[in-house]
Amino acid sequence: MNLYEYMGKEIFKKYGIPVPDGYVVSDINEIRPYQYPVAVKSQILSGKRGKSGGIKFAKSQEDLKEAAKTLLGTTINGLKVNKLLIERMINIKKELYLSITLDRSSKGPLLMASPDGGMDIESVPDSRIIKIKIDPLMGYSDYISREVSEFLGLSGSLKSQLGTLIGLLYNAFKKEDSLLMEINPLIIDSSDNIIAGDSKVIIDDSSLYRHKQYIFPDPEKTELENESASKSFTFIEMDGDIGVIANGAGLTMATLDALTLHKLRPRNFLDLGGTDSTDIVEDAFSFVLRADPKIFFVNIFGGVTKADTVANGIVAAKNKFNIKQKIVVRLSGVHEDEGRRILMDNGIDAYSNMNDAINELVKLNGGN
Amino acid sequence: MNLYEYMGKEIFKKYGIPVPDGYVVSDINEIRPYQYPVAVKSQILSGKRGKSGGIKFAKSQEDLKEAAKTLLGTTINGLKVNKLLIERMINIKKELYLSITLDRSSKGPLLMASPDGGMDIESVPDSRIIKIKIDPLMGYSDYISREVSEFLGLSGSLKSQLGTLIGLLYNAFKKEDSLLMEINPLIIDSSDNIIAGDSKVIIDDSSLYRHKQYIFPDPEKTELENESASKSFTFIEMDGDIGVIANGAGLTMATLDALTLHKLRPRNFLDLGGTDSTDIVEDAFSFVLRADPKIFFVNIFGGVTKADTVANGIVAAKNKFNIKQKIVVRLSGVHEDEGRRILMDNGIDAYSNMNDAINELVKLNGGN
Amino acid sequence: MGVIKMVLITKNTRVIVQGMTGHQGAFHSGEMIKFGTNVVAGVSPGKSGGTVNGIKIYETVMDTLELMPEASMLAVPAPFVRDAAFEAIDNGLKLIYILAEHVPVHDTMEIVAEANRKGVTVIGPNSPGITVPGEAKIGIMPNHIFRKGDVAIASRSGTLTYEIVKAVTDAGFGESTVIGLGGDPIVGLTFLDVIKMYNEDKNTKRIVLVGEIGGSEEERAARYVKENVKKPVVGYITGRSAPPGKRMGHAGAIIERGTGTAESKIKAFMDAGINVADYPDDIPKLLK
Amino acid sequence: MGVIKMVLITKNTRVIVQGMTGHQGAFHSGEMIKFGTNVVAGVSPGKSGGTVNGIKIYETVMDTLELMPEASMLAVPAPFVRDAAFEAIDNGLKLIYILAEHVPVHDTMEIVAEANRKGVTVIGPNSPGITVPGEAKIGIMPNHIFRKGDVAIASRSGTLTYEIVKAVTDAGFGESTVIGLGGDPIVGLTFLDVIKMYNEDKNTKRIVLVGEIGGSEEERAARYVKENVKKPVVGYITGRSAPPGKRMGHAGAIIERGTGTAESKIKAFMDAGINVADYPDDIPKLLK
Repeated sequence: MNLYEYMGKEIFKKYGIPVPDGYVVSDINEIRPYQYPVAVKSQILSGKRGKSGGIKFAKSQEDLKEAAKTLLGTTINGLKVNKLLIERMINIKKELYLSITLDRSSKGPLLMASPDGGMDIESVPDSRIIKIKIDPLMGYSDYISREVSEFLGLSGSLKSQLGTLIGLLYNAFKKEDSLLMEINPLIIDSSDNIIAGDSKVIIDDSSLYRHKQYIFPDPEKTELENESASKSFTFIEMDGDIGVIANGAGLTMATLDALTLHKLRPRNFLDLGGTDSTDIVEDAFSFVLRADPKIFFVNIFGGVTKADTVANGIVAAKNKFNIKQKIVVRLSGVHEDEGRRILMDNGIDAYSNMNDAINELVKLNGGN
Repeated sequence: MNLYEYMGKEIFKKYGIPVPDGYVVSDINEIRPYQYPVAVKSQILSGKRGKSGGIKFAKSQEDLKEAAKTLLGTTINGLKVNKLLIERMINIKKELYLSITLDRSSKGPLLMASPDGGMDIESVPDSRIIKIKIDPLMGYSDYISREVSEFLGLSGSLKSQLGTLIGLLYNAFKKEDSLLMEINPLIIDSSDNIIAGDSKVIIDDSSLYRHKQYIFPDPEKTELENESASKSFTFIEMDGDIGVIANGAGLTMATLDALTLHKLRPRNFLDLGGTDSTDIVEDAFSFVLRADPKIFFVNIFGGVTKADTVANGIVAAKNKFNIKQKIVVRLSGVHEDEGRRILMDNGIDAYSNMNDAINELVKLNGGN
Repeated sequence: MGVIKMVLITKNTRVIVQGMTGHQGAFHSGEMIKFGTNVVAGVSPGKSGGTVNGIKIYETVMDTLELMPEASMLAVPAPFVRDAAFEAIDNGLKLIYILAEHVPVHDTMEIVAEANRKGVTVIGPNSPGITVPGEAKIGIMPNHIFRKGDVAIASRSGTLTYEIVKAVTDAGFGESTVIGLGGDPIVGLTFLDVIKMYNEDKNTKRIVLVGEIGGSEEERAARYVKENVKKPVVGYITGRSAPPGKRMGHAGAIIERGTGTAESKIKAFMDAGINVADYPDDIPKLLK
Repeated sequence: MGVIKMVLITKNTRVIVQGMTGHQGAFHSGEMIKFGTNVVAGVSPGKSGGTVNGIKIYETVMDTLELMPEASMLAVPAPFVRDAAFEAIDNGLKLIYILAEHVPVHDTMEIVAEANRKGVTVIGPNSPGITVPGEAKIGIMPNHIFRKGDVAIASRSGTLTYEIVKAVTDAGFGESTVIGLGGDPIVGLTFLDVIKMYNEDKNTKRIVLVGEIGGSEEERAARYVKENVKKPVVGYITGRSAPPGKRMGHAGAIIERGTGTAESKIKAFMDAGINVADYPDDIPKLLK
């Protein structure tokens, strides 16, 4: 789960990391007397909102109302602006970069910092970025901050502020089951205070059962996708026209790859998962149907999910939802013969070979 | 630092471990209306206060006042009763034993539990005690409690209560820098609630800089010993008559051993530590002098603490405090010749060999 | 005839199943026993005493120690995986297979760190397990798709692995060892660990690597193959058509620096002389 | 002539001193250099840039890595020991000596657990260190009491160790290695570890063990001596006259079950054929 800047900053505050004074509005009437100037920041999950005009500045309440009117409800980088974060302006002396993220290769947290913070951190060369692996059992200890401060060239009060801040950030990263806590820019202001200028926080979806406060519709997902979150299958919308239902993330992905290599455009990714129930197959069909595909393609390798169960689910869904689209099915694995027989009895063709099924899809799609 | 039962129970409460309802009084006037019957428990650091009459029971406020009058101010097992813990009585169904302690050989926490809790746990055979080593980096995890519950024969609600309790106790053990958290008896009451019937908690003295709330005069120490806590040397009173000043815990202990083997009785243990200052030597003399020894014995092996520094300290102390007792000195190591010269110039004999010095002490003590 | 060394498990490996009384534990342990796995005990806290598939259920892993278990299958739900894994590690088991998906990544990190410290091999989480045809399997791969042979397969997928195993078997080959590494961002065994084992395994003559987008394990394994592996290797990468995934902020970009894409992985495979299949069904043809 | 293996350190061992600009760090690193120790760097956060005893001071251990340090002396106050030790371990140093007394035991437990996991040797805390005459010393033992020889000494004390070393030297012997294990309840190296090293050390012909009341490490070492050591061993135990110490509740009694006393240790030594001295000064006589 990607969190908005303001939510990330709420977490920072909770753990004691300094953030600018500010408040959030979702309506122009929520604007209240404040100390100006302020920054007016669109709360969207996009990396380049500054360049796209998503951040404005206001010197007075009138200015602010004007800016809020312009931003609220507009679409920036394809994302609707529903909330603004209004923050007191900071006199920036220097911008640093700081993050803790999950590092797949070292299998633990990775701390990264650079003296070249700000918008273009990705183009900063590796030699200007310090990377420190943190052992998950050993955890954070102060020497790590000293290594960072030295690399950044900080000393005195700045060094001790950064030390405290990194300790708090690691604590937050661990306690909140985070995959990423990124502060870019990490600001040194004109009074030599270190403040988190922005936040990019990702919480591990698998951990949400112990962080229920982060369970809400994911703004990066479509309505259908969010609705599917309560289901046992995984559903992602795409912009093609072949509705796909497969089992296993790898096989589903391989199915999309094969379609694409044949110049067919999938409408969605739907991985049934490892269940064996006709209901779930029906449910999957109802979801894909709402995405209105041109053709259905069901690609099943029967293991725990048995081929005949899927066949029964397809037949039930076809009848229940009165599906008019052509349904191409490929069944292999456990109970495949029985599954194909069930489908044939109900007027649905079934292939045992994936390539054959895809050739049929190519034909139905008008040939390539 | 050994904590009184009531202090240990305050820690238990803070971490969520159930303890009986109760309150502490140090004066009979602090007794207030309460639900009877109650147990009246003398707050002394002694293992056998029950057998020695330190625990009484009261059915009414009159009873309680009577018991408090009897107990407060008396001496039990050599310890003065300054406080009473008054606790609502519990209907005991079963008494268990549970502790987490530091295990020197595995170099980590050791959890121990027994179904045979109560007063005589030390005579319970090892086969009735489960011992589980906890890895300090891995920490506590629930399976440990399941192993304990199975050994104790607990199931259902008792098992889950114990699981929670052990998790909390480990948390307290770690967070409070404890060397021991012992609950004996751990009570199962008639409604199948698990409650800590007693507490025995030791906090690591070396950790007190981060647990300042536990810095107070140690009731197990004499007044002089507690006063010495602010000093850089280590001072322990004993019941003999040879005042000992040595450097290094091992050498000081070896000095006491040698005296004892010669049937001399040390008045104290005083380890100067690893400093090199005449002031500290003077200070040490002033402490030992207050314990009024018959003879002083100074046993120094000069390293960081140089022999001539000690010699100067001895001379200064002798003059400053007008010490009348005989001072026998043994000096060896760094600057020993200079040290002996300084002493000789001031009329104090000094030996280079420990055995020679002790023989002199034997002679002064009237021979054996 | 000397003792033949297999990859990680043999038919003699003494296996326990934590969570054996659950739906998955009961079903898959039954399949494992049919496959020849030496399942010696089940562990299900609060449900001990009875039997499942004729195997006795114990309260704790500690209670099974007299049976000298060597490996454990964790068939417990994701929230209980950390505790079950620590129980297995602390009680001295040397191979731990984690079935569950959706294990919190911080839990996995701690399990893997602890396992490395104690010399314990972890397969998974979110993995179909390991199968050594003719010997044993620990996991959930369907029994009937295997035939003993000389093709070793390592894959980050589940169902797709079965698909490929079946294709390999149907084409007249057989498998020496098949390991599903698991689909999570952090898993115990990775391609590099497994390619080394396969390279040294006397029973393996050919190797199949089934990778997917994300991370750089395929790239690392490819470097190893290039420098050390003489056996023929066939590769397949899923996710060529995937839209760019959720980015891990700037940090993700800084770490990956262009690795992690299907293109990067396919290129790394090709550079290492690995034959790359376009479709799963093409893999058997490339095995020669 | 081949390379002679020493116990833990040689004159070539590259040593850094964490906390070198402090009073103890500056004084003892100077003494170490005089003794022949190859001190390559000092580390003092916030005080880097200058030199102490002609050795450059760095900000972090990481900064010293180009000098390929192998061992670190921690001359930092007790509250900073955990962090300094983790810094040394995380940066790959393989021997860590901890001078400070009053290190919280929970910190020591974590340091020792982490060190074991990474194959790092820890001496201390609350230890005078290690001295190998003719080679190097890491620690605070006075230089002038040593002479190169064949007596190896292990002790839980500080000053008493110097006393005994001097007595051994004055009696015409010399020392191969002297290790102060440290006086805290939990320390890194223990008697058992050290007796094994001494038993295998070609330069050691005689061994002295200086124990004290508390714990059961002397008893464990005695069992090892009985079964494995042919070299003559002399023992000394302090604390015979000590009043019973603070008891660790019932738990302490259950763990110790009678070990830990001076009597128990002396008996264990005697059972193992170790010659036990009544006074420190008697030790040289018993060395024959």
